[in-house]
Amino acid sequence: MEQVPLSHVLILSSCLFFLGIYGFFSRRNMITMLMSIELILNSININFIAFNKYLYPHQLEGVFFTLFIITVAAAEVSLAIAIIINLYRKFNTIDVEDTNTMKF
Amino acid sequence: MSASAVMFYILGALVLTFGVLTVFTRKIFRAAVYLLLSLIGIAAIYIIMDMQFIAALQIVIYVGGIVVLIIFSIFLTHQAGERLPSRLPKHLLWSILLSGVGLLLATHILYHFSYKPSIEPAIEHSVKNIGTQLIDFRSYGYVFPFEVVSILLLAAMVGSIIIAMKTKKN
Amino acid sequence: MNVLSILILIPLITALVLLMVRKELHMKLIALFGSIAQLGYSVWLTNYYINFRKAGDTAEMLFQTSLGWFKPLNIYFSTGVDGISLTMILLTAMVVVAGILVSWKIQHQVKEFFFLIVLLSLGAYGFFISTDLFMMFFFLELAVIPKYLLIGIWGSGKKEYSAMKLALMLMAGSALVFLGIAALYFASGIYGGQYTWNIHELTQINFPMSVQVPIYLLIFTGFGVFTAMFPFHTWAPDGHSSAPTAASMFLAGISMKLGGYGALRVATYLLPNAAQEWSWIFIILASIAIIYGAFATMMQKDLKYMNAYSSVSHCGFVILGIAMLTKTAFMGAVMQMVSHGIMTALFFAAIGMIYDRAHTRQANELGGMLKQMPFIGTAFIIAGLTSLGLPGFSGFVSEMTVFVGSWERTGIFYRVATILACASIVVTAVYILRSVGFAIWGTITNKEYETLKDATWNEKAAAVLLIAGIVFIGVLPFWVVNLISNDTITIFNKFISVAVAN
Amino acid sequence: MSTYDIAALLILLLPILSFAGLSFLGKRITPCTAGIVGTTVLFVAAGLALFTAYGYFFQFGEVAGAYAHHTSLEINWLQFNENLSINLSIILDPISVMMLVVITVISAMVHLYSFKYMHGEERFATYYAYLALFTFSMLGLVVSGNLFQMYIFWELVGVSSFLLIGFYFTKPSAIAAAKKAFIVTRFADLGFLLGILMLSYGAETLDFFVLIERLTQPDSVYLASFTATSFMGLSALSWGLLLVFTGGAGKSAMFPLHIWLPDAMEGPTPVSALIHAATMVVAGVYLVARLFPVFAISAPDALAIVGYIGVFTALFAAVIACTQTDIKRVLAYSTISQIAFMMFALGVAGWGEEKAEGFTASMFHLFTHAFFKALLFLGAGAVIHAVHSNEMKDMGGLRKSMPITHITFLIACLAIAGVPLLSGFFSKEAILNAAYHGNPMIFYVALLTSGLTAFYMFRLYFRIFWYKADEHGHHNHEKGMWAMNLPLIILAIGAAFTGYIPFGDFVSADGKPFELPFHLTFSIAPVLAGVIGIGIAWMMYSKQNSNPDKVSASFGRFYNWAYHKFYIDEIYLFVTKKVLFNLVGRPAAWFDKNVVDGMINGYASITSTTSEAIKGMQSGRLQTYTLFFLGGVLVVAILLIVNFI
Repeated sequence: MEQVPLSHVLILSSCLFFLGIYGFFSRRNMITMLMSIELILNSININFIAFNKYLYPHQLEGVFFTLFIITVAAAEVSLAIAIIINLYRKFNTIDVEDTNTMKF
Repeated sequence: MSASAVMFYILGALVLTFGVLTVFTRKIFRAAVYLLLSLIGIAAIYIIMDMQFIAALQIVIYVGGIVVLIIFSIFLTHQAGERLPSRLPKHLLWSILLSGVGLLLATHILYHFSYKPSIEPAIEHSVKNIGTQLIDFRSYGYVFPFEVVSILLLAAMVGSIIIAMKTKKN
Repeated sequence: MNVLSILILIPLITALVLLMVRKELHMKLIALFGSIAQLGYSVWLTNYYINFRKAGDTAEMLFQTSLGWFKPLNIYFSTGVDGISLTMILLTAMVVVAGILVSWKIQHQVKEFFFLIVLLSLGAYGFFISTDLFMMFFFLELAVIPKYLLIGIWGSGKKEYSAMKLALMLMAGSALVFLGIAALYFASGIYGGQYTWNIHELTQINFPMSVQVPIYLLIFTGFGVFTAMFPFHTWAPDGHSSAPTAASMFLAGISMKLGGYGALRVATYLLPNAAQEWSWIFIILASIAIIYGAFATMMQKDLKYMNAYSSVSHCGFVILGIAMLTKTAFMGAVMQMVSHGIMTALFFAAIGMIYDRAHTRQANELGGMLKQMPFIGTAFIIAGLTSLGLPGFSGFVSEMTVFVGSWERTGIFYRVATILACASIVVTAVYILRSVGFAIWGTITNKEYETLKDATWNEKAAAVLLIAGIVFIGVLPFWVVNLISNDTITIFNKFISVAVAN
Repeated sequence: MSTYDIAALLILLLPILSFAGLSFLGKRITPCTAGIVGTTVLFVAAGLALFTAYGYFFQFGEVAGAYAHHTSLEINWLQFNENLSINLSIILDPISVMMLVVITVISAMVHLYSFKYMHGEERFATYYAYLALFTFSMLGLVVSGNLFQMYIFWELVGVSSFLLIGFYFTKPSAIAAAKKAFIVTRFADLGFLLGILMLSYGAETLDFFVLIERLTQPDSVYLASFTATSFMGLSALSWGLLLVFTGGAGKSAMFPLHIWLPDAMEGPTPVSALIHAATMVVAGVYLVARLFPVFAISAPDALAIVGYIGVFTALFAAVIACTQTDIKRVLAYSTISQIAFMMFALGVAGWGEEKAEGFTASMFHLFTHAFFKALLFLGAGAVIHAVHSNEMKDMGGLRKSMPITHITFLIACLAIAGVPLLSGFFSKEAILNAAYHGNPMIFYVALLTSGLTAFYMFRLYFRIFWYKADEHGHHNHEKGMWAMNLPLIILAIGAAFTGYIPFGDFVSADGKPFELPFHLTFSIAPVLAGVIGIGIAWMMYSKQNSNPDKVSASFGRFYNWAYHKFYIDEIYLFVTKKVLFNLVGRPAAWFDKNVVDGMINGYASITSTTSEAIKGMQSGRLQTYTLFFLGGVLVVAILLIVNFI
């Protein structure tokens, strides 16, 4: 593992990050957008772990941040899903294009 | 090149492949499954990096919790086999442009940045160490964020129940 | 306790008490008594002031105080009055009493209505007694916002449009004023060594020409918007026509005077060099406003529009007097402000009374009002005659003073402007007599009008108060002149010293 | 203050108090009381005026062989600057004292006459209040010692005239006439005001006597600087005086500002007698007379213009008077013509004993004219009261049923025609004499005009009292009309005998007594002209016949022009209605609504269009927002990198 340079790990994560970004923009379905967000969060987690491992091995901060991000992600997804279900009841769709009442 | 390095590259390729599939597939259920696989790949990378505890969390929470939740919500809101509608070309163009530019930018920086690792002796990322520091209330202890996050989880749970609850129509 | 603070305290207390009572009659009575108390206090204060002057107090302003308001920016609540501000205060007090009296029949949201009116008057009083530019601006703004609500809520016709137009234009005017005074504040730090908003300190500083000119143009134009100076006058016709009677009276009677007072006290007094060089712009604008406003008035059918345009024309005299920069013209401008304030308030009151009864303001639909409502008809005619400058009423003395003062400026340009201004007295006569002929004289055109009743006690009281003011100034002008002439000379002396310095 | 000063003050105070009382208490007291109060006050004032006149002319007025001006009262009313102030003052000098007498006496007569004439009028008290206001204003005008004070009362006179013409305010024609009178005179007053501004600026005073002194002394610096600048061949002083004269021409109905006077006859007849015949309309003459020394010494060119305008107006109005059929209009044009006589009498005068004869003649004619013209109007009023019409065709043969009116009217006609031994003869002789010596051309026109005067007056007389049998029966219209007849008789006495007053002893340009020249041989021509005029009128109108139509037909188009008053009214209407309203007023209103207001609304619509255009960005679409967000972040990041790395 030590032969893998840090930058490669980071590039992996940033590829994942921008995949998430692309997915977030290109999808109209809220659930798939949520999945894109999960990808983004995971890419961040990889970063934290990688930094912890490569640059600051004497600490555990990266681990903790990952831990908290995962926790928050769990909370976020549960709320997001609740909202999506509620929207589905109201609009009978979960397409973001159709749920645009918050404008002007 | 050691075996773990090879493993890393293989896993990285897998994670990316599944990520791409997640983002590009037109069937939502498949997208969820590809996401699942991608997340498992990430867990494997954690293991390679000697972060067994995180890998375990990844499996338990992401794979076992979040993705399952997503799949449930797909069941609740979709007919099976439904194809997702495609994007408007204008939007696609913008998203490709932005993420492409972002990626290039990030890659550029990452390549040209000189990283300075600390020289202090490493400590083991064992569950024991993690657990000790997590509930430690002295300096560098994480007991306070830990409690806050637990409250946050509780609040999220209650909140999502209330939001998702059927309201009585007048 | 400073004598001037009471001028602010009375309306403030009135407003607060108003908020506490629940019965409509009590609200009206409180507003009325508060305003009458204020009128009484203003009269007393004037007397007190005159006694001080007689005793030989030659300070530029009396009863000066200064309270720190926001010291990091050198903003002080500093007050002081001279004859000019006192006449303005008397005018305000008078118009407020009359305005409250004519609004006696107001139907809905009584509390809010009277609260806003009292708040508006508070702004006006504060403006006139402040000697700190920032506080002046503060009170100026305080007097603008209530108008928006008064027109928007209690108005008639296309009230939202008018309220918005009025508020936005006045806001734009005050934005210009603020730019100007803020620039003056920073310039005072550079050229005077001490950052200050205070008028008395600013007037000691010799600003270079390059600083004075832009500030002068900004401030004068900003206040000009308030005075309905051409071409920034269009808020006036629309605003007046949509406003409830009391608001119209305040708008034309008080609000326009805020502008005139500011243009004299701030723009002209503090920036004499620029005024000397650049006042010709405002002379041109004022001459246009006078003549063109008069001709535009001639074409109006709606009585309120008519009076609003005539206000544009009459306020042109104020601007003209200020811009002519002679001592007599300054005096004329101040007198014209007072005179026009009372006269136009009376005019709007009379028009409002007619409108309340006949439900129309179109001159050609009315007719025979004198026969049906002698009192209101007479009040209308008196207001009209004052407007066209009949001797014995206040309009004459003030206009003549402006004319004589303007004629003191030699040079063909000034002469032409003065002749144009004089010519407006003919056009004024035309439109006033037309409206009197159509609406007040003649036979009753509509059967419904035969049941109309004459003025009630409150309306009579309001009209009599205003007519008394008009006649008082018209018959005893030397009283006003004695009160203000020293102060106009103080302002004028700045120009002499400027001329000497050059 | 001496007794006379107090009397002079009282003359002014009484009417204004009467006005105040009647207008405030008018509704509480009966009309009868109001009338009695108003009339009594005026009679007292007339008595005081006579008393003052006696005092002035025989007790204290004469100083060193000349009548000097005497200041009874002076109040500093409005101080404009160091030099200019309006001092309200009461000045007694020959002409002002004379005017005091004329105004109060005529006004008292009219008050008394109105008591019957206006009987039963709903706004009786108001009428008397207005009359009192007018009397006060007119008195204030004549006693002014200050140009601006004169302007003040000038305006007050105008407005009380306006109120009285419009007294029948439900009648559209009365409203129109009142407006017209006010606006036309207002236009003239603009000239007056500008004239005042010019004169006061040049002489640095508003006081009449100081002003006259400063502008007539040959070595005066004021005069030198004033005459230094000139415009179109006239000096600044002449222009100033001509502007002042414009004001006078407006009030005195000189061509072309005469148009309001005939229409002003819409007012009650006694009002016409007081205001539009005897007093207010001579204010212009009085104004020129006030400034006469300045005119005569320093601006003879301006005075000559006054003379030409005067004589033209005299002829012009006389021609029109010959054709009118409304009796009040005939009298109105006659008034214009007679005032023009006074005006050109001033115009032909010069400075110095003999040359200033025109001044005395003019004042003399003013004095006598007041009596006989008021008498004519009141007589006409009595006729109108009896037949309820203004038109000649409804009259005729009234001499039996209205004997007193008939006799007094005849006396007045003879007086105005210049028949010897009556008052008009003396004053008109004096004017013609002055004209003959001053400007012969004016004299010949004036001679022709006086012939015309005799003709149209007797046309009127015969048409009313002879011509045909009385259609209204033979009962006496004058029964129980003492309130109307008494003033007629008093005025008839005045019209007959005021000519015998040795006027030159009292009134002259420089205050020194002087004998009006009188040559028997000179009188032949004017008297002959008058007799010819009367004779023609007798031939045409003493009996009902077709002569008048034949004569008018023979004049053809000229008659038509004169009948339509030479279309001056139409020209004015064209200028005001068509030109001013359509070409100035309407465009101004349009400009305001569309351009100025459009500018403001334009700003508003630019703002709202812009926000309309960019509000699409607030689309409610989550992805768009994040797209912008991320784009922004990237841009910032790139900027940072470019700049700092």
